[in-house]
Amino acid sequence: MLLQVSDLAVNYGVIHAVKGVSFDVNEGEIVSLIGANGAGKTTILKTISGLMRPASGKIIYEGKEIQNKKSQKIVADGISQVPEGRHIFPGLSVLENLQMGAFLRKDRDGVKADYAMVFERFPVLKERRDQDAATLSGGEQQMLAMGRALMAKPKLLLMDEPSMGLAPIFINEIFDIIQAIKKQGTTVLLIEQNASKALSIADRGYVLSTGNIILSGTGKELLANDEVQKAYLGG
Amino acid sequence: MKKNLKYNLTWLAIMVVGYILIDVLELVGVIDQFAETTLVLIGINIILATGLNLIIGFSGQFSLGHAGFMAIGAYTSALITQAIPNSGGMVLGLIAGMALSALVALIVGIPTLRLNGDYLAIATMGVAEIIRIIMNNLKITNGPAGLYNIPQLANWSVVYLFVCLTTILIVNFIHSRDGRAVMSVREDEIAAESMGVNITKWKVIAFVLGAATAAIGGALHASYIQTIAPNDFGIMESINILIIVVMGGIGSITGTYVAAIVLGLLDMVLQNFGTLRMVLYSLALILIMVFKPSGLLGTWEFSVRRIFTKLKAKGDA
Amino acid sequence: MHTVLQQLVNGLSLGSIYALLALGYTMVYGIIKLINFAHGDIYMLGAFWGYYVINQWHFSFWPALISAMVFCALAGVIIEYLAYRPLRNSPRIAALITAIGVSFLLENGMSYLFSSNVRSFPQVIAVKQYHLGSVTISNIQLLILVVSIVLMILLQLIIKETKMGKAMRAVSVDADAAQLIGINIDRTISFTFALGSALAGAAGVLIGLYYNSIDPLMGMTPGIKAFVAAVLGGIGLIPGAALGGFVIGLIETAVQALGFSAFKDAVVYAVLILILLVRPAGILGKNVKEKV
Amino acid sequence: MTLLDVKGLTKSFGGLTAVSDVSLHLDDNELVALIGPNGAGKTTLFNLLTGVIVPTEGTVTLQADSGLEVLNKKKPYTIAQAGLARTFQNIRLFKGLSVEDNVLIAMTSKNKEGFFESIFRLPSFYKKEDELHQQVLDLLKIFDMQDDADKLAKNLPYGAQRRLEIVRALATKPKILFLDEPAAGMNPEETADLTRLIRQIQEEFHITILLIEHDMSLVMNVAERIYVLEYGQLIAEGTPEEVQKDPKVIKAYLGGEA
Amino acid sequence: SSSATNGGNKQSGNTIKIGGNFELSGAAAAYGQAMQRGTELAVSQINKDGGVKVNGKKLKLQLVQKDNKSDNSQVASVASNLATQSKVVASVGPITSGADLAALPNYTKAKVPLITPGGTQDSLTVQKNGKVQPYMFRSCFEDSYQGKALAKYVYSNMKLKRVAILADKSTDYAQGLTKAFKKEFKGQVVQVQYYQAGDKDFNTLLTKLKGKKFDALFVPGYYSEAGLIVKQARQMGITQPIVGADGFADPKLVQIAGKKNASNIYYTTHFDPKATNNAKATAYMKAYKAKYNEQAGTFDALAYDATYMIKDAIENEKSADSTKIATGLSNLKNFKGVTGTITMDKKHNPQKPVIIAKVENGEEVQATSVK
Ligand SMILES: Nc1ncnc2c1ncn2[C@@H]1O[C@H](COP(=O)(O)OP(=O)(O)OP(=O)(O)O)[C@@H](O)[C@H]1O
Ligand SMILES: Nc1ncnc2c1ncn2[C@@H]1O[C@H](COP(=O)(O)OP(=O)(O)OP(=O)(O)O)[C@@H](O)[C@H]1O
Ligand SMILES: CC(C)C[C@H](N)C(=O)O
Ligand SMILES: [Mg+2]
Ligand SMILES: [Mg+2]
Repeated sequence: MLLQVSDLAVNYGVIHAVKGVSFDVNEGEIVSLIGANGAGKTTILKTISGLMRPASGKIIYEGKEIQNKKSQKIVADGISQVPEGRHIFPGLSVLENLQMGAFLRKDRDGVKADYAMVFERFPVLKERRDQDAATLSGGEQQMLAMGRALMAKPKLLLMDEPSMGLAPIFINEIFDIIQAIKKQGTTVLLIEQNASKALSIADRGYVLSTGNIILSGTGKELLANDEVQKAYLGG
Repeated sequence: MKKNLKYNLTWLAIMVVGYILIDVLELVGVIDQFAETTLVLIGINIILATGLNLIIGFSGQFSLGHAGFMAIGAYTSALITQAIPNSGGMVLGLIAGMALSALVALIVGIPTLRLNGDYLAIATMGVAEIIRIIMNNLKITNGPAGLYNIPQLANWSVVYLFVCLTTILIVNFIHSRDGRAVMSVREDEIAAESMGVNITKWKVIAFVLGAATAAIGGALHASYIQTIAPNDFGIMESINILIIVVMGGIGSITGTYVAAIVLGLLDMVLQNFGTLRMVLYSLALILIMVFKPSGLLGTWEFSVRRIFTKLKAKGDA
Repeated sequence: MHTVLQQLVNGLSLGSIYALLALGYTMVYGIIKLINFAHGDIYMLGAFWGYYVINQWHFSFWPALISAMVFCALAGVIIEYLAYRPLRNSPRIAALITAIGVSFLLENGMSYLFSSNVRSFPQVIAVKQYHLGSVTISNIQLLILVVSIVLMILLQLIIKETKMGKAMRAVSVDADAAQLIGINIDRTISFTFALGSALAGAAGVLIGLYYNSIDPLMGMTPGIKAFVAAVLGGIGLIPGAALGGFVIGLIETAVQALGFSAFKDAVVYAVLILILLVRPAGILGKNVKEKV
Repeated sequence: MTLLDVKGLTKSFGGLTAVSDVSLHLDDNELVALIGPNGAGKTTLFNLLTGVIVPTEGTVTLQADSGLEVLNKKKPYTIAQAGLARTFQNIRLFKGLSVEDNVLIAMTSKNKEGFFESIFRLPSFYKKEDELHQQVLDLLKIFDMQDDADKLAKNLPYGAQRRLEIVRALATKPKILFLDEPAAGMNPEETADLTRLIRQIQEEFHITILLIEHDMSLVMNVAERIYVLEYGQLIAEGTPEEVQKDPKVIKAYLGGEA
Repeated sequence: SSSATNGGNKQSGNTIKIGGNFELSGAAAAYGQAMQRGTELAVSQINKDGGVKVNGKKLKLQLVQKDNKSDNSQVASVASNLATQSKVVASVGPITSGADLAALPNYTKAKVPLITPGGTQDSLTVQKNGKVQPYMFRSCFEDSYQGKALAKYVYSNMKLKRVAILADKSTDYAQGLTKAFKKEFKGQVVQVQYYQAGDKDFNTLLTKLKGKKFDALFVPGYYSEAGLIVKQARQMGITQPIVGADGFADPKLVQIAGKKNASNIYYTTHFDPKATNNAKATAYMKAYKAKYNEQAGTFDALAYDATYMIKDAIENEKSADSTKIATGLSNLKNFKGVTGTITMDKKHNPQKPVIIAKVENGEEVQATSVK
């Protein structure tokens, strides 16, 4: 087991955003978390990355507790994130943003190879290489955020709604890319509003509702589930 | 309609009772000359800070030049009251001071208010310094020595009256179409403009209004202290007013009152600490900001309406 | 003609002092968008440190300079830790007020401990005047000029080329995202303060030596001038700070040389405002319009 | 009747032509969608039409009550006052203000409260305020938000914030409403609600709507006409059926299945 | 509605309370702190010597001091605090003219005399209608007095005809001196240049002056800038005499300028331990050095004298009531102070000899008393 979250609770002041959530992610899997707006998905990812401290519960990564570690330590251990709302670095060029992604890496050759990999995956970024990232279109920024996270060469990649705002043709591509990332050996924890797509590529999935996990199963099981169909797939 | 009348009457009552209270305390000797001085200085600071709060807290424009407009009000009214040393002169001086200050604010506001954040802060600071340097070099302002023997036409009741008037002016402005337009500029200029709000116009209006009230504060200061000099209106004076605004809570007029009173009392007490005075003051300042970064009251506002609603809710229950 | 040249030299050497101070100002601003009002007072601390170690411990120039840099770096880091770090997620204006509080504290604390008297800075380097044709320049003026230029280049290299420099830029634009790629924000900010304050410390010793007069309030006016210089050049930009400093030095000199010395500061501010109206983000600043 | 006529609109950023020679028209009470790949220039086009950025070339004319009105090169607030309202791709509410104030601000230019009237709190002030308050509540009710009137905008859930953006735009009493990805971040159920709502607005307020959206379930459901943009140029125009079949559109935007 | 209309503050109990309205923080703190030291020294010496004699009884002085932050609002507030809460019978300070003007209304209301050690502005002691301010006194020269004396000395004694002026534009002190000097000086003022208090770099102005022909440079201003001006002027090769007023009269002038540069300097001053046989001044300097471990300067000495002037007034009037002290101060005659033998004139300005000191290589080499 690569990541194990148990009884995690997180608060924003008096708001209990996550109330005792447990789930796990095995090495090499794509695990998908789905749930309505405000269910607490983003909060969970922030807590795993060390941007927030849990009120209670444990996060165990590679056998070690990380819930009290600093974020830079967690990144160094191999967890990287494509945050909601992209959070690319405005004022820095596309290339510089990618460089920043490799901030902690020391293997120069590896980094070079990875630029090539990212540019190949997202040709637009290559075209816009020297453009100020702030002026990219919404979709372009999303690609840059993914590229930057990949530059860290993570073992576990956390993705928060990567398909938001993307053109249909690209949504398919994004999910292809996620699968490709998995094939390369990176484990993915995926949050999506586009539940049908997410579940169709996920090995397993969890359904979150107002801070609690209410359902779990393999991607296929959940896709077929009536409740999920009704609430999240518009069926 | 009746409800509104009730709220307004309550406000009026609060003001009148406040006045009578101070008057009585003065008569029985609880408020002596020193306490009165303290009250007046607090009052003047309230006037200055509510005006600055309108500019910084409500329109979101970071102005560091309040002392400049205060200076214009102070000098204009001092010159006029020296020539006409009666209450008529005082009124004339106030009106002229406000008008001149508003005019200058209009002239500098239209070009500079396009600047953002700290760039605006430094530009307004520059404007205030230019005003101060001009006062320092003009004949009519008597150069660095400044003006003295200014007739003391402002006593505490005049200051009290103007505290009430400026507060009413600013609070009523804020809670109207104009005030909302001004606040939309603070929240998001692009969105405001896309909703049909002429942001330049509203920024300038808030700036001019704030400058006019600064002139009131300056005029009262000149009249009460009876002497003014260019150095009274330097960057530090602007900063002192800024401190009141931020410490009270940006965007809270009640907070401005509280901070002005707290700092006024602090000033009163710290006089006795000699050289340590400013050391203690700065420590207090740092501690308050570290522990209450959004100011003493945040954006909380005292509201008669809310109290009535609460009372009513209790009565109903 | 020779007075013009001499005035140019005067302007440049005055400008190099503003530039030296503006560098540290702009660095701190660049990373946490804080107008560090206390920067000028750190410079004062540096001057007093130099005064003390030269008089009491008989340090010579370089040890005094370097120890002042170290001392101020420490002071900067401690101040950041105690006074600014708790406000990191608060409105910027709250941090500004705290910075003003720190500035008051340093000024008045020093004045309380050591009185507000002006004192003369020990002359560890004998002043030498060089006469190049009709132009006179002193060894200390040259020293300041060279030090500011070297420091400016060094800083630019740090920011552009080193990892820490990159981290500084990342933190300055999006602290959350910086954390997500493994940047230690606290350390980066501490480093920035250390660097900025060390610069102020160096300036304190150099300027103390140059003018030979120090007092607890000495940081106030230059602090504000440095702020103006930083803004004029484009705040947050190292070359901007240097440029702004030199421009102000030259303007002041020109105004005085033309006989309007009473309006020296007024002209500086007027030029500042005019430049901002044409270039709202300073001379070198990029006016990035927000993408909607 | 053509309400808005756009001719040869072009915008370049340095070397990049984000919108290139776009001509289109919007008719009265029409619901049109604008689609295209990421970075095609859709948002830029909205920005050009609403004055947030100034076009390099081209004209925009509005059929106003007083005749034709040229809009390009005008300030955003004048354009808004002329009857063009919008929402933003990245939500831009007045976050620190209440929901009611958000809507009231949009009424500023139509609100005739005078300075002295409000400073002195004349009776007419209260009358106007009460009327406005009622109008706001009526608007909010349509979106089922009347209970949120006193909440701060930033405390609303994401979906509600998107709806508030639409309410706010409607409060300017527009002739044309531009919606930039209103369904982004919504789940399918919420998107379905939104679809109904958009139709309702179009009918109830009798306005023209131009909509950017990547969610085809929404677009194909509501749009009467669709423009397709790629690399800043219009590559197709037509009914949803026509566009869906257009090979160029499929290749550039829709992809295999859609 | 005031409690002090009955005729000022009466002395009561076994002590006499005098107020200190001091600039201990803020821009004028250096002067205010000097004033504080001089006053404290005087009070402690008076008390050590038994106190002030009133009606045969020796009463101790009690100094109630408050910081006014060098801020005029606070100056006024401190004045009313001292006058109405502490009920002091006289006040030393504030030290700057502007602050004196801000403090005066409250002292006048309470009928408490204020004596300033440094407020030199001419008009300080007169009301608008030309009458003297009943409660305002000073122990220092007024600006015109020194300006005139200096102008005469430069023209008649030094025989210099062409003077350049480099004046502090931001203080009324310097402006007053400039005005008086220009009015009195019979030679030619070739040029006037201005600086601001707080400036450190005078190279530009001096470069400009260097090109002009002049016999002496007059610098109306205080030692903190004047010291720098002397230094930079000498380094630049301006060798003409530099003259100034009592703003120069502080050991820090030489320290800042550097001994070697501080040559050919002339200034007006109040007291001069070296050249005259003023035993008082010498004793004062010793006592000051012993107490504070630094050299005395003008402002502490003036404050010291101000305190003793109050003592004198009380003893002459045989009463420590505030109104009596005011009378005593206005009648002061031949008061032997550290800063000279003082007689108060009708306008409450002290009449005392002006001394012109000359400095060479950082040492005072000569002092002449002029009228
Ligand atoms: N900074 C904050 N302060 C207070 N409450 C917050 C904050 N951020 C999130 N919340 C609240 O916490 C809850 C969970 O939010 P979170 O962002 O984790 O939801 P989510 O599942 O990611 O939703 P979405 O699908 O909209 O992204 C929500 O009720 C939200 O309002
Ligand atoms: N201010 C600007 N400076 C430079 N380039 C810009 C600027 N604004 C937009 N662009 C570029 O113009 C192109 C169009 O951007 P736009 O935001 O209009 O795309 P879009 O069609 O809305 O895409 P999306 O669907 O991803 O939101 C993009 O390539 C973007 O990088
Ligand atoms: C102490 C001095 C700076 C006071 C100055 N002489 C004045 O008149 O204000
Ligand atoms: Mg989320
Ligand atoms: Mg877009």
